[in-house]
Amino acid sequence: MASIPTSIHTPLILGEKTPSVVTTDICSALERRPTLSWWIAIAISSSMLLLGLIAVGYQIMTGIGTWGLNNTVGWAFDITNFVFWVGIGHAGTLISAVLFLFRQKWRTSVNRAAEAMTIIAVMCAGIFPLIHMGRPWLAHWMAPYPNTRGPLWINFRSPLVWDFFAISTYFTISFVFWYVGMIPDLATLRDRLKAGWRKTAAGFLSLGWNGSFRTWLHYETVYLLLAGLATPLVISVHTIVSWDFATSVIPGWHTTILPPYFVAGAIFSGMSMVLTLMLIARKTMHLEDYITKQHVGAMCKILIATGGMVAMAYLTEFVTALYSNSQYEQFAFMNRALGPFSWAYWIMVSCNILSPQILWFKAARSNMLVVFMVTIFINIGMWFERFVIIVTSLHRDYLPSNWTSYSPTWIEIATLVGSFGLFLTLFLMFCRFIPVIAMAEVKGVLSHGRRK
Amino acid sequence: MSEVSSKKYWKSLTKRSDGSISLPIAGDEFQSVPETIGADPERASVQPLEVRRRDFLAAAGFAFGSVTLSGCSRAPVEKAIPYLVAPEAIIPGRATYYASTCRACKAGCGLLVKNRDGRAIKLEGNAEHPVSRGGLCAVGQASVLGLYDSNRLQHPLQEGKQATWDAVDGAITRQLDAMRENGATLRLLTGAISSPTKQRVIQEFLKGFAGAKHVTYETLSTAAIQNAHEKTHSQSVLPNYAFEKATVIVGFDADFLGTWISPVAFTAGWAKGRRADIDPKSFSYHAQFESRFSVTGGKADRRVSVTPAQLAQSMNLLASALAKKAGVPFAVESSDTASLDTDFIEGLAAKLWHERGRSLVVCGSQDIDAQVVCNFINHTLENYGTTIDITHTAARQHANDEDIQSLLRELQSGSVDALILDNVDPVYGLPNGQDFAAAISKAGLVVSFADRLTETSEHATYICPDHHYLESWGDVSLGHSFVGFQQPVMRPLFNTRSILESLSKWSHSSSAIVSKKSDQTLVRETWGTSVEWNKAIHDGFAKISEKPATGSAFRANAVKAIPTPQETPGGKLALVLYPKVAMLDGRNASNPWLHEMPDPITKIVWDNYASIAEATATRLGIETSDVVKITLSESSEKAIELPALVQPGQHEEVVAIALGYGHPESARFEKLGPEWLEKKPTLGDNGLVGTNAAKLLTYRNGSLHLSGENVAIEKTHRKHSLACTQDYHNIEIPAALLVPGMDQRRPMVQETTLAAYERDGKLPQHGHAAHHDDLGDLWPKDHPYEGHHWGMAIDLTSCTGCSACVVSCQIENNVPVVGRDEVERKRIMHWLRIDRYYSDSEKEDQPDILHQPVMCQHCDNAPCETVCPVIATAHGDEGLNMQTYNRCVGTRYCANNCPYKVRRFNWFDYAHDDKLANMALNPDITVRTRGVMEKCSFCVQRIEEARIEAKKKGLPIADGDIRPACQQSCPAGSIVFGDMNDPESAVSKLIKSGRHYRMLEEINVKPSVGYLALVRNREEGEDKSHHG
Amino acid sequence: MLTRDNKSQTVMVVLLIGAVFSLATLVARLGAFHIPGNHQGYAPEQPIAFSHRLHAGELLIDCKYCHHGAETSRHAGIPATSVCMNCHSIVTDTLGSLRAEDELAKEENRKARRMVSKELQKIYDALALDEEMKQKPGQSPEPIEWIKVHNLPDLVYFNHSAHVSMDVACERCHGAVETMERVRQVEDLSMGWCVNCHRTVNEIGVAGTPVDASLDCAACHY
Amino acid sequence: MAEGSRKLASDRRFLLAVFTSEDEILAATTDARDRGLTIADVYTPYAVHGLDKAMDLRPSRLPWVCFALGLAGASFKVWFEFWTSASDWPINIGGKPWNSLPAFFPVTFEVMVLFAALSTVAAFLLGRGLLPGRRAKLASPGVTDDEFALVIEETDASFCVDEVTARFRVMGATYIEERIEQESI
Repeated sequence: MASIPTSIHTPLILGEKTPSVVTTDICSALERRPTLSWWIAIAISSSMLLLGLIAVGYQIMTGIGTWGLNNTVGWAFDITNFVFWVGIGHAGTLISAVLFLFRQKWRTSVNRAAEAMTIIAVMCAGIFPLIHMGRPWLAHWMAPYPNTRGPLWINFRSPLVWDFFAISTYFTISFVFWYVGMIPDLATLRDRLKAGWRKTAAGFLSLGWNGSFRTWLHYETVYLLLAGLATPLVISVHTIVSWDFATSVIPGWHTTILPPYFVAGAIFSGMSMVLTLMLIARKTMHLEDYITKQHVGAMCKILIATGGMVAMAYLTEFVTALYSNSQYEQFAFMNRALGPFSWAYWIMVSCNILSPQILWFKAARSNMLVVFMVTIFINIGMWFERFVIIVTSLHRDYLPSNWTSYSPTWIEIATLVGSFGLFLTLFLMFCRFIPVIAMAEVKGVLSHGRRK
Repeated sequence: MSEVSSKKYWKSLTKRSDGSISLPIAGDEFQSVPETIGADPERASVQPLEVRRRDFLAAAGFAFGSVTLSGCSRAPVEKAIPYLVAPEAIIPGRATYYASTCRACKAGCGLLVKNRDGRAIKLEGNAEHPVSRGGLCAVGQASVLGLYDSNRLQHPLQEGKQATWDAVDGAITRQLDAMRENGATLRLLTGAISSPTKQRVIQEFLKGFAGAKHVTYETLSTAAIQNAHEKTHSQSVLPNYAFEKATVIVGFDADFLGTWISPVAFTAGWAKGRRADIDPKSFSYHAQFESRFSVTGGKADRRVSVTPAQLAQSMNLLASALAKKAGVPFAVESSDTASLDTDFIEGLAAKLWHERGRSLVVCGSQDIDAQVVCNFINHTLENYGTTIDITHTAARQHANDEDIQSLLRELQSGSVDALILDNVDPVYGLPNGQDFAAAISKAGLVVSFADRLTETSEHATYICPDHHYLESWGDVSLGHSFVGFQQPVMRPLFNTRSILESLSKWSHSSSAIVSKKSDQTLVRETWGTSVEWNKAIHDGFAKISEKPATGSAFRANAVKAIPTPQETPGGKLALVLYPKVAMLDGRNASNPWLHEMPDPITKIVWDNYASIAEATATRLGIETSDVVKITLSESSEKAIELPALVQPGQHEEVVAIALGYGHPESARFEKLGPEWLEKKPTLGDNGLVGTNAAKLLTYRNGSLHLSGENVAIEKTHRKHSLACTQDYHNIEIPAALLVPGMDQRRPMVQETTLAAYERDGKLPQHGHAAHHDDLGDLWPKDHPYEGHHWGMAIDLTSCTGCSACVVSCQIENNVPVVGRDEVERKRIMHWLRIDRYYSDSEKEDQPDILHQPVMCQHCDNAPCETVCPVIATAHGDEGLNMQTYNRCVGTRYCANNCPYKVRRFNWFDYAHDDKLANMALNPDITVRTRGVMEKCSFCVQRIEEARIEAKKKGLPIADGDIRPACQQSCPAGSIVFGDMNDPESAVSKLIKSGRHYRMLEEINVKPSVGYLALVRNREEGEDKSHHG
Repeated sequence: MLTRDNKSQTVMVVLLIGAVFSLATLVARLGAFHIPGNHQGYAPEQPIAFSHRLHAGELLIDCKYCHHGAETSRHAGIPATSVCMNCHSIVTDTLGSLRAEDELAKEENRKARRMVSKELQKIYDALALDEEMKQKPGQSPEPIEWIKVHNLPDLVYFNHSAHVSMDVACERCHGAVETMERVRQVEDLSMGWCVNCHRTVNEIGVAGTPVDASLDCAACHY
Repeated sequence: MAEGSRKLASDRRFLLAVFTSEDEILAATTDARDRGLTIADVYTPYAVHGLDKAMDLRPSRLPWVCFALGLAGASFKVWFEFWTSASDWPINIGGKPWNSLPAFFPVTFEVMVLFAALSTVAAFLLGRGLLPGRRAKLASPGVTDDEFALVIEETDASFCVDEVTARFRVMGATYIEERIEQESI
């Protein structure tokens, strides 16, 4: 049947696709032998991962002292990386859930990959609270379980406990959301593949899915409920992460603006990372028809919006400090902008506030290279944002006698590199073994076979 | 039983179950081993918090689910080894305290030695002691580690080889016999001796030798004072100074609160005379003229920074001003006084004159001329008999530098037949030490009593190692008609022998039949019935009746003005060598606790350095950590290289260098600190800690001078970073980071002037730091603290920053030493730190210094507790912020959230592999493992002990029963701990003082530690410090 | 010769028996399994087979006669060998065998031979005593290395005197030692066990006397 | 297909019609419903909107599961936090009150979401018999790719296979088959 444009908008998927073409397009990428570029990419990323593993192993064997921390600066790269990755992990759920609730159909092209990115990013994030502990082998003490110590429970007043629950819930829900969304596609894969381990695995994981519409009906409800639950969850998780700082007494941390600031920042950084990855995938996996310039443009607009919120937050902090009439508060922000770590502050400002401004121009939005560069800048800037919040607030707090500096050791740098290695390795694996685009959802937004 | 074993003060050695160190145990009837050895030393060596192997095996065994389980689920066996014969008065697990006398320096402070299970583990001040009055300095505190020093000689040495006492005695007495007969030249070289028994035994020993001479030598000699009194009062005495009686105190380069003569006693007296609101009220005026920034200068109401030349001129000026008032002659050569603040000195003279008989002028110079003028000033002010006592002084020999130089000449000429050396190290300490080393071997017989191989003792034919002072009997003349007694608090660890016993044994020819005398017998013989022996040993001191010493009246004709010292030519700097609070003359170079004690002024550890003024540094293009070459003008050989330090308050024309560094003993710290990839060594390029500055001492006018020479300073291109515990020195935040209208000064340390405080009775308002009596809480008060509520008050007025508390805390709480690199990374582990700030004073180049001891503030609304996920830190029912190490998972969130940053994280497993040094560990305290947070506990072990003892007796805990280690050791009594709920407790009374404030009150964390503001005796306008 | 089928069948049977045996052992040991750190039931063999049943149970010797530190110190203490000698310088064997020898000697009209039990001989050896109870020349006494039964981890501070002086009975923690031939750890000595006792006594007191047993962390951990 | 169908002792007869587009399946299903045929199920590669109305299906009751268990999770957690912090072993933490309700909310919220989400998914999977490793019975091999299959159950004797087949052919069915199945397939 001839395709008739379904709306005055340009179609979401280009190239006159039929459902079977979609299936073939997406699945064939998994069925082909990996390309050379994939092998090169995996070699690099797994080397980075290996470096990180060595660094973490050495640190756990020797002690946290192998990091550049000191008595005043108790957190630096570790928690910066944690917050950075958690932030990255926010876009996936946001794209999936929030855009789903808002019936933004363009999400279908990117949601699978974005969710995968979320899960992988949360895994990367989750490693840091674990390895930043002095005695990570006792991490299970964070969980309230019956014990022979009295029983001695845990401190539910501690933001770290909130964090523990938030991150584990977030990971669980994101994973379930991703998996539930993937069941129909796994069934497609199962029915398409020739006998082999992949077919067996797909068969096992597709839970006997047969496309029954009675199931579809409940499935849609579940998906909607999960989206509805995930949306406040996304907001709560980064809010709770921000409370790690906001509930403390340290000037520069103890700020009520942190929750919205962190949530906006998380969406900002997450979107930017999704774009980075999608642009790479688009190019390398030839998905130009599925990830169109319309998709990229929409995400750029989100970047401008959230970037604006972040800028607003930066400004508000200063105004609040000025207004507070607290010398500690005022100093904390003056020190951020003009103190020894001002370089980090200005990197943050220029990457996060200045660089996205170019996206106001349509020409820039449709130039994939420009967009890609902007997203890279934002990724860097958002890492520095967390570094600035954590390190500059800590290194000069109340008593001048405690003022110190901080510089990372190579072990911390290797750990950061290793977390990127883990992220990229898992993402490349995902690209190889799982349909990167939600076929069942894309089929639902095709103009094929639909009159109105 | 041998004669010693029946005495109660003997305790047995702990025999280590692992057998890794074998301590030679002298043939005693019983080898008693306390029951606790399974537990206590293990605490030191076993990482207590790790999953034990048995646990792992049990878990693994279960997981693999098989028969192996039965074999592996049991513990590695822990042994409990009882005594064979239980000694009376020793109960394993209970500490006993013995009174003794500290011999870590010449001062002779009173000690209470805590002994647990046969080993001394902690030294505390003896509150009843007439001289030290309860305090004990850092050096004294740390001297307990000397007992467990693996560098100690463990047996006598004959030509470098292990020998028996019989062999050594035989060989030495044979040779001495021959010398007695032929009247050989025998030289006995010791430090200045203040022990009457030692003096007596030496006299006894030397009696037999016609050509014998006793030579004394000290780097930090007080000879000039004694010689000056010889000149002016015909009495070679070291006076007793009564700082508490003085209303005006003037110090000329005398660091009497830090290193001079008897700092603990002087600090106690000085602090007693400066009470702004504690009864009895009195507040002395203290002016200090000095060439470097000393602890004493930091506490002065007016500190005058002068060159050594100006110091002499100032003294002359003061003396002539006073002479004018008194109408006595004092001729001063016309000298250039343009560079002096003559108005101030005139005013000072007026103040002194007004308070004559109640004032005190002290001088720390090694120059007799200066000391004579000092005596003249005090005489003119009628201070002799009131604040200065020369009638009942300590019988202390003075070390004349002349003697050691002539001994050197004798040695070089080969005319010395026998050289007997006490624990002195002239090769290290003399500027021409290498000549001494070369000449020693020319003596026929060289015997040393050194407890270790030093640069000097390694040349000895025989080394007869002396006991550590905690293992032996002794006495010390304290002055004021008191004598202090020293008793062994544990059995000697090694096959060593008291010097008293050795000398007494050699006092007679080998053929004479005399009974062997123990050191105890020798001390008893000295005192006979003049002291009540049992009481004296119990107390650690005794009052003796002695006739007041009489000299002639003041001999005015001995007085002449100090000759105008040489001017410092342009481009050169005046050199000032000084002893550091911890290291003194280098005697503590093997003590890691003292190396890691931040210098009270510079906060630098593990190094000495050349302190120069900021202007000088700018002029010469030198920055802190640049290695500079200091060359003594007269000879280019006399040069040393060491890092520079830009020191606020330093005189522009002065370079100050600490003695006591670069000691060969410090080479032992090569491996100190945690091993990891980026570790940097604790030692400098020379393989030692710091650089020995003894080369730059000058022998002039009959004595070794520490200051006054001119040196050239030259920048090299090397750098040596100095590990400092405090990066930012100012209490004011950098002006560049100031928001207009923002208070630049942070109100951590509050200070006021005496005038303002006397008028207002309270502190000036510092913007936000207004008194917040109760800010209130948003939530219900669920924690009323109905029983005790422990708190602490620290008086900043009397705190000198001497750091005795820091070391005391470290010893009491098993705080690890981490080494220079870790300190530089700002990871020092001290639970108690002393914050040091500079603030602008009336003169720009003479900043005030402020010291503030900061430990865990035990906040009632503790931010650290709220954030701990696993309840490793929580609040006790009595207001303690408790840290449970074994629950800690090490997130460091608590440390981040501590506004005072008093929490300390175990970044590594800090080495506890020196098994011998581990014997100094406190068995009541866990040795923390890697990855665990720790902090001040208010010495909860002492609180718990007091509680248990009180419960057993059915009595309440009385005020003063619990004294944390810091309070216990504080010479100034600045730290007071107690129950804030008890209105009668000392701490409650201090809290009511108008000077009381709590740090960062405005953030409402409700700290239990409070501070009493620093008061300086100044007029209001005199103090430029900000008041809001 | 087994055929191939037989072989695999045999292997299967052996494996099955093995599996069943393992499972049975596992189940049997499950009851004895403790979580790591719990040594309830530990009863090591001691160098001398000292019987608490005999001394504390039959002879009714007070615990604190030997473990005298319990009243004054944090450690109850293992008695010094000299404490044993208070009695065992005279009592050198079981009362029964001493009496029997006495009677026999009387019957045979001779001096009673010296009877020394094998276990007590170990004490005399440790003290290097000869038959006359005199120190053997040239031999030095060596302490007896007992095996600790109740081991608390080093991270916990326990004070015997604080408990004994509050009249907490020894049995409360150590069980009925007077019935034990060889001492066994009766309680699990876990933190929860300590804490729950502290909670209970705060409500009901010890032997009717109200007490104030702290639940602060720092009461035991520092 | 077994799910949702009545239990019959005898064999059941089904008519399967395969379509290739969303519009066709919607039309065919609506037509079948209008003509009173018993629609056993429809198999589609994606969730075709409007098909629930075409099939006359009731909305899912899973939101109630979600709500109830979310509420249960939250109540349990808030009680648990209160019990551990204020009742079972009250420990003074930073001077905070025993009942620090505001501080208990974040975890309560997380646990609520966790309970709600997991229980909804579990109820869905169990309710629809979706279990790991279960073999799928496909109406037509292409229903997970691009085929839309309508399955009509022949519930009474009056069912005329030929007529229905013809009708579906007209509506675009590419494949039609009658299947006789045992009690369950």
